[in-house]
Amino acid sequence: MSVALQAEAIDVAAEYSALVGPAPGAAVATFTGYVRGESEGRAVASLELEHYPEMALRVLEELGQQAEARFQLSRWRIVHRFGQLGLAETIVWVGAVADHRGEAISACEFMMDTLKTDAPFWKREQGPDGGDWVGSRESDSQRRARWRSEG
Amino acid sequence: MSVALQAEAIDVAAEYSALVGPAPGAAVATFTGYVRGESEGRAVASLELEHYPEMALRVLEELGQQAEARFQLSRWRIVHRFGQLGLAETIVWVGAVADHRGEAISACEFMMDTLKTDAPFWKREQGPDGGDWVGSRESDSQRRARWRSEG
Amino acid sequence: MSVTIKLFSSLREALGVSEIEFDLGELDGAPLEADVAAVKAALSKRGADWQEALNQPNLVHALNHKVVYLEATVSEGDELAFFPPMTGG
Amino acid sequence: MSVTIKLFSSLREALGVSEIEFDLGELDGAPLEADVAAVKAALSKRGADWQEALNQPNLVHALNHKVVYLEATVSEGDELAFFPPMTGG
Repeated sequence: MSVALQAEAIDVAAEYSALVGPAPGAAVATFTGYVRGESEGRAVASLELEHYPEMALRVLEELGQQAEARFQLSRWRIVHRFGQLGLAETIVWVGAVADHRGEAISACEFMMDTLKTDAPFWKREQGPDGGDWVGSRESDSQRRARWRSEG
Repeated sequence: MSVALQAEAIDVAAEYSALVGPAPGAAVATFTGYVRGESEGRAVASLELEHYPEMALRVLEELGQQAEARFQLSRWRIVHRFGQLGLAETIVWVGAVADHRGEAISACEFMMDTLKTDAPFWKREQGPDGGDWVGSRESDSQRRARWRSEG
Repeated sequence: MSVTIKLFSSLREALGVSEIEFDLGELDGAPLEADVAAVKAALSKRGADWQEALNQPNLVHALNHKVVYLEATVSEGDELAFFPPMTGG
Repeated sequence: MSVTIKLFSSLREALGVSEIEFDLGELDGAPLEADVAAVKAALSKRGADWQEALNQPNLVHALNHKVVYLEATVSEGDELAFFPPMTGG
């Protein structure tokens, strides 16, 4: 039931244990995003993640609370990194616990789709040809919009 | 890219590490199912999982291969337990790695929805009032059917 | 001409057996092959408990580890399983 | 009558500044409140670089850590941020 913004790599195993706790719910879904070595055909060597700390915290906490209410979650957690990230490093981790698998899985998808477009982070990719800010993607906006029209 | 059928509890952290490997893909989704203390209003103290080993292995391997082709997975893993399971113990774990989050998450949901109705396991719940075989659920059949009509 | 019959879950419990051998020679005309329906019909004659267990709604039949329809062909050496709907996961 | 203006990502880079104070008294009539559009218009007059940065398509404005429309009311002590579409996750 919490959000972490951190410069350090995400310890996925520790996050999972903390989320599930000693008395796990029936259904636990997680999603982890990693830095890719390639982005729209260009090689990527590292990623810089700028963020707006106070707003990011507020947006992600509200997002978790929305997911909790919408999908009847018993527990949830969102961890997002900022700063300099190397290739194949973790970027984001979300986890959701519910009584039923559909809710846990949908909650992860909802949290990811929403934070991509609504949480104030900006990616700058560094490659052999220099660096550039990552543009927003129409596909991300479309995925975000689905959650407004569905149930 | 493999299936395990095992009597022992699932080591979720070890499964995650093995799935992701040293060079993770961009998007990793996982689902874990646990024994619930309650089932349709009745208290559950433990679960017995009977299975048909040769067929379970075949069905789950084919399921992983289908998920790989359908969702362009770079890696996947399905672990299912059998035998006597205590309260709050792991029952099943699935993991999927893809280039995009939608595929990784959908692959987990597809694998879970399909194995619930197509993999030869049978649950018997033990409670204070004795034990009984778990009936199949119409909602599970409906979730399974979605994947036949979609995409 | 023997086929291995496997029974699981409530069927296994009701019949008190998990595996038997079935001789296709028991069928009318002692054929080399038969469909699942014919084997099921022959097994159903073994008693009221078999009749009830094998004629429950939603019975599933798997031939050599694959779910099949009643029309599937069973041959010597095959493994034919009967069980109620699956409830894993 | 000061409002904190924050700039992020490509806007911060283009303008070479991440935070400034803006005095609502700079606006016509020195109002106690103004909408986001009025503040944005006043900042756009600070030079060609401001004009371009603040009038890019898809500019996002957040008032006190919440995305708002141009009609939202800005008061003393508020924090108003401008940035391009978000690309986290």
